[in-house]
Amino acid sequence: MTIKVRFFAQFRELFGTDILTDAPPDGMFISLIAGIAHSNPEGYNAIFDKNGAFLEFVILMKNGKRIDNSDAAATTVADDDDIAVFPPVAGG
Amino acid sequence: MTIKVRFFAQFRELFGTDILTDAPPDGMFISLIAGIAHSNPEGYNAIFDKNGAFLEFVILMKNGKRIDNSDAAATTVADDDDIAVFPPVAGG
Amino acid sequence: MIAVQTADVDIGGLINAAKQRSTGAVVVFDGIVRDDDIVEMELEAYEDVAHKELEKIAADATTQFNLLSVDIVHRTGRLAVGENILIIVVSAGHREEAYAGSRFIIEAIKKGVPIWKKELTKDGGRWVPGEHGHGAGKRG
Amino acid sequence: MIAVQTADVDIGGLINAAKQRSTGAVVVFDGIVRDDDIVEMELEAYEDVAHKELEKIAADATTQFNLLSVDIVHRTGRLAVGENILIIVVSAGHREEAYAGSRFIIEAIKKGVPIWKKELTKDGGRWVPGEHGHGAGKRG
Repeated sequence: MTIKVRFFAQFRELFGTDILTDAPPDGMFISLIAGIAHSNPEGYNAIFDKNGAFLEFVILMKNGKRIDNSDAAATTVADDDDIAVFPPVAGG
Repeated sequence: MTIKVRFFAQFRELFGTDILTDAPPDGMFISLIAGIAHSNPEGYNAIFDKNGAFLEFVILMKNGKRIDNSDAAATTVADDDDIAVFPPVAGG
Repeated sequence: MIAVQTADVDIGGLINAAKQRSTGAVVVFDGIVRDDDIVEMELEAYEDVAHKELEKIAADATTQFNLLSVDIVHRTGRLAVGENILIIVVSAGHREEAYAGSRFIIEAIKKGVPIWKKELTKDGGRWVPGEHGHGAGKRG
Repeated sequence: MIAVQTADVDIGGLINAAKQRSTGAVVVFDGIVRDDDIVEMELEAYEDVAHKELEKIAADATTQFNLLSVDIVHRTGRLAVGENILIIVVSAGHREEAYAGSRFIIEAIKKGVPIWKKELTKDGGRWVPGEHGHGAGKRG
């Protein structure tokens, strides 16, 4: 349980945040998030498209660095990673 | 002595300001200013060109309203007029 | 001063602190909670990352526009109508740089700093959609 | 507040007073005496006309950029390095209007308001040339 997953804004309201979890069996970033999102169908559809890929506008970070959505399917996670998933930013 | 002539900035340093005077014999704006400016050759050349016309950048006002330099030769002055002559503005 | 914080800040104090002998212009942007039929606004930030992004934006603006100083204070938490959300104070030798730098910073913040706003209304709340949102915002 | 005056002004106070319920953005421009090897700066105004021109510029900007409020304070007299020369505070619903209105006002002041600046140096002084000057400025 050493991976921390943070959701923000609408996504936080759907899933909670600061979720401590283990790496999924396949070690993939997308599997980690899909595993959490499956608990909430409305939430799942806010993040994933019908093919199970991340929706274009969803922003993904690993250890404070942005992951391009096109790279997400090939991104792995490991112990102590700090993951964040959030909608388009709206500060200012 | 009911016409007031104000000079500002460099022109104030050359001629003084708040000069009370009478209308010139021909009643013309340009004659009024030339009459004052003749007292100071350096000052005269700061305001008038070789043909005795106002230099292009000199700004002229009568009673708080701008006189276009091309109209200056045809502009008259009368008792109680408030005249101002100044270089390009540089506030802000 | 670069900060993501709940507290407000003294803008006059920031302006005074921004002045150096070569400063000819200070431009301040103050973003304020506007009454769009709301009760309050709630701001949420991914704080570490937001702070780092603000530092980066300040550094980029400083280089690109020759700024002499940059302060950015972005507030979080619940803010009432009329309260300051975001204060940007930039100083430069000349006004062109100060205006351009200020504008660069606010646009960069809107695009890339992980902060979100929820408008709290009598009927609930709505998340302010992000600039690149395709329907992610405006949720009840 | 539109003023041509020797006294300084409390910028924080102007910002607070500018806020209305529909205000989403305040932009402040603060023009400051810069140390271009000068001792002080002396400002001179054709006061009545300058005040009227500032009023007109504020009204034009308000109409053109949908501003909610405009304050302009232009100082005169002797000012030391670091002192405020000109303070412009505009408020609007949105940032685009606030920035554009602020910029419009400063450019209009530079072009059309009868105020002059003399930089006082160790060796005397030099008048700052106006934007349309053809050699009228830079006199010793």
